[in-house]
Amino acid sequence: MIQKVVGSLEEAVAGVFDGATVMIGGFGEAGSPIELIHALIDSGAKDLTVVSNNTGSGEVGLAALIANRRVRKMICSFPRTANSTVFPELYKKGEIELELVPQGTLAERIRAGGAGIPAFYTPASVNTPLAEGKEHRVFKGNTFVLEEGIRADFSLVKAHRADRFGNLVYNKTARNFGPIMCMAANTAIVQVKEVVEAGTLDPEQVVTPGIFVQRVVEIAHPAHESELVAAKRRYPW
Amino acid sequence: MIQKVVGSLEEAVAGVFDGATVMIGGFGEAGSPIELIHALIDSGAKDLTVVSNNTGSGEVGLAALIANRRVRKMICSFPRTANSTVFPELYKKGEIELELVPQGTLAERIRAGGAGIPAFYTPASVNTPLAEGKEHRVFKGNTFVLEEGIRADFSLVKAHRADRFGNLVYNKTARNFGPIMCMAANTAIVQVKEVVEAGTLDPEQVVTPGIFVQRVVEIAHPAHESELVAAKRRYPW
Amino acid sequence: MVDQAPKGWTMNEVAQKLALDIPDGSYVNLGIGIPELVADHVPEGRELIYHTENGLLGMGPVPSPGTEDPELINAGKKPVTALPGAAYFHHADSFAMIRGQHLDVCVLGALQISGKGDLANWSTGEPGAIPAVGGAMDLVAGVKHIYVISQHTTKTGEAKIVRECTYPLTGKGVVSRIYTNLAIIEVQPGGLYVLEMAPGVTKEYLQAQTDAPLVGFP
Amino acid sequence: MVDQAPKGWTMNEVAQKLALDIPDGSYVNLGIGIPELVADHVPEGRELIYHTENGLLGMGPVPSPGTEDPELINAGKKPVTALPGAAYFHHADSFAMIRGQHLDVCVLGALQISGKGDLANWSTGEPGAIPAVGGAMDLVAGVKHIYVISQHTTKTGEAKIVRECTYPLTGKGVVSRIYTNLAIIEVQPGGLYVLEMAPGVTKEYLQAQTDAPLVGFP
Repeated sequence: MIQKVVGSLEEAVAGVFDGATVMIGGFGEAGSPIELIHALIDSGAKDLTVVSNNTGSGEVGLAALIANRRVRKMICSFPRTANSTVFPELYKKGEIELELVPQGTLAERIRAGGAGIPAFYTPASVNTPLAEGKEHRVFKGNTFVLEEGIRADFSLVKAHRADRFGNLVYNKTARNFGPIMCMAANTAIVQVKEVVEAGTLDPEQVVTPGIFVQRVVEIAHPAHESELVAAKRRYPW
Repeated sequence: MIQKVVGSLEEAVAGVFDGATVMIGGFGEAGSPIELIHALIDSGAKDLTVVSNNTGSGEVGLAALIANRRVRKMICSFPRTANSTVFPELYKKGEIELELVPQGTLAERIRAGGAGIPAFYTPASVNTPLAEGKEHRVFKGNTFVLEEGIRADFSLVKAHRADRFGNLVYNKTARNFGPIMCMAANTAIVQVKEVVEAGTLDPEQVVTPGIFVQRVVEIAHPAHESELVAAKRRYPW
Repeated sequence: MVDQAPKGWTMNEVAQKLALDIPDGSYVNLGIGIPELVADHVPEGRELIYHTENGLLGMGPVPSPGTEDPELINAGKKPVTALPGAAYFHHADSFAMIRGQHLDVCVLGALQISGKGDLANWSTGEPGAIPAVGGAMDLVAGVKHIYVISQHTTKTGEAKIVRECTYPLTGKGVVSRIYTNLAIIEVQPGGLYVLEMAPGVTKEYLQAQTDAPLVGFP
Repeated sequence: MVDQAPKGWTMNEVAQKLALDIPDGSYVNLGIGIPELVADHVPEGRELIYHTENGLLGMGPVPSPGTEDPELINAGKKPVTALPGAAYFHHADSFAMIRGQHLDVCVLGALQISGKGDLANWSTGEPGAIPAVGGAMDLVAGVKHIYVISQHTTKTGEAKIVRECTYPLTGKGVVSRIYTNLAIIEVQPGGLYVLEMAPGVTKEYLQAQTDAPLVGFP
């Protein structure tokens, strides 16, 4: 019987190796899989390349992963947000790499990785510093830049509900990068508020079909990043 | 007030011009917008380039559009199905053009057209006659072929329910090409079984957001293509 | 002439004028900050649909205190609401809307705008600064009409409308119109055409506040 | 040796052997026709998830008469059912699963298979024939393991397992295993290795029915 639900956060993040590429879902705190990130910190994995839209807030979640020196390189669109001090400080000291990618290009590169598309052309960033050194090409009179798909060894994603097959539904704008990051990872690891019986999720309403998901862990009451940041919490506690 | 629902099939297909590129949804009869196709025949538009997975059955729907000599060129993956005689006969006589595209490449080209991606690389068709004359390129040791996005002037699509904003949900495997064809058309025209009040469709469950849809027409009791074919019906009746 | 500087319109008034120029039924993306003011001024009888690139069409106003949901936010990561007829979607679909030219209008702020419609609004290019681009480059490359809303000059009085942008570009030749406290300016192939000037603003004063040449006036 | 030709396995028996080689929990796409037999032989205790490229994961058996839904069909356009835990999706997402190497096994029929695993299964290349490819080229390019199930020779006794395909290719070097009425053959870098032969089939007989050289036997 197919059973993708695992019993613990430790099992969920097992096997993340040093040097792995890890995608981490979320747009700000919405959709950020904070418990999975903390479990990844506990696992000790280091030298990671992390793909995520932002770089976290305060000293919890993604910011804590960075603060604990587990991240060699960030691939993201917006590393500078409110209450984001950990990444900027390390970056200014030259202690972490940054690959800055326009948000839509980042999303499409992730989707391409998941869809078996090695590269595609996009108009975004043409004539800007972010397109420098990249191949340019004209289609029907307009100039586009070549961008490559990204795949990850692991993705950490937060969704709303899952069944044992790994079918997922999300909550509101916490959906953001979750579905495409599940597609693009060899091992997509998902925390959900609730695991439901097979057949509970309407097949018309499944957002991420289970084929894109390898492990599910139930975290019924996930922490709110903003509350932890406001309380100046720091992980490990 | 935004009101994409129109009152008649005639209004729905108004403006389809001679020489237009028209995408037509459906995989076999599932999702085939038969009433919209018949209205397109009635409109008189000709010299069309039609993008659709198949070429229709019997002498109704897409097959009738072809039989009525409105189609100059078909772009499709499988023009030869059970009860499909109209296209093969014209093709053998050299009276209709065919661009044969692998099904996944067809879907991705349509999605790319809708997503503003002018071209992408895919592994499908490499080393086959369908890749001849196309640009090849190696990424990470594997060979891929360059394929261009397709856009349409109009798409004809069948969905299940819509609201006045054009938000859509579909029915089972009749979803197939509908969502991507709505994305890829300047004017996406959709027939639905039921128009519902704004707010009735759960925002989590909308499959095609209304931004991709320009016109909606309610056809509460659409014909079943297979029944029409079995009864040897021919359009125009 | 600078010593009797006209104040021009308030940014609220500018937002109101910009809102008047967005046709009924448009799909609109509003940048973070001043652009958000536009939503407060949609004329009676018009219905606009707001897109936020983090995955929502049909974004509604700020929720009443106590009803905020940390999983229902806008691109500025602030709580919002969803109106009847809204839809959620993932990031690749959201930017397919943008890149695929399905959005009608995007209103953005600016650091610099050139006379040819080049826009710089993401980085001052200072060494050591943390670069952050977000969705700005995708928006200017994909949305049909890019409107800039901004003070006419910087806080220290330097021109924002320049001959050539000195900051790194967000996009080249992308801006359609510029709405400032002093004037509404259209970017045309021949140059910058002034459509309207704020009360008390003269051609000479406006040009003095503008580095790029203004080639037409109302 | 041909005059005492062994019949070999029935295609049902071949399908049963193939089904045994698909691990528990696999995502599987079955081609139209003989490949569909595989679904009838999944060993007790294993759970496979069937994908049909027209937009369904979790495809179930043929519906009972009278319960067919013309909008719930498989890639062969025949009525099917959806099991608990199924999901519907659009064509681009469906082929993202295929191209993105998310499917474990695809079972296909063949016109010809070469000794290097080249597959021809969509066209005999006859002039005047209506070409039709469907999803076959995407499947062979994207699915992790391509298994062919087929009669060992054509109806007229010609070899299907050939040195070089003469029909237009579906894909080059894509086939992992060949399951026929006479043998189970693995395509390895060094050539075709026979894993198992049907009762009564000798090495000599099998090679005589096979144009490509068989380089290893059980």
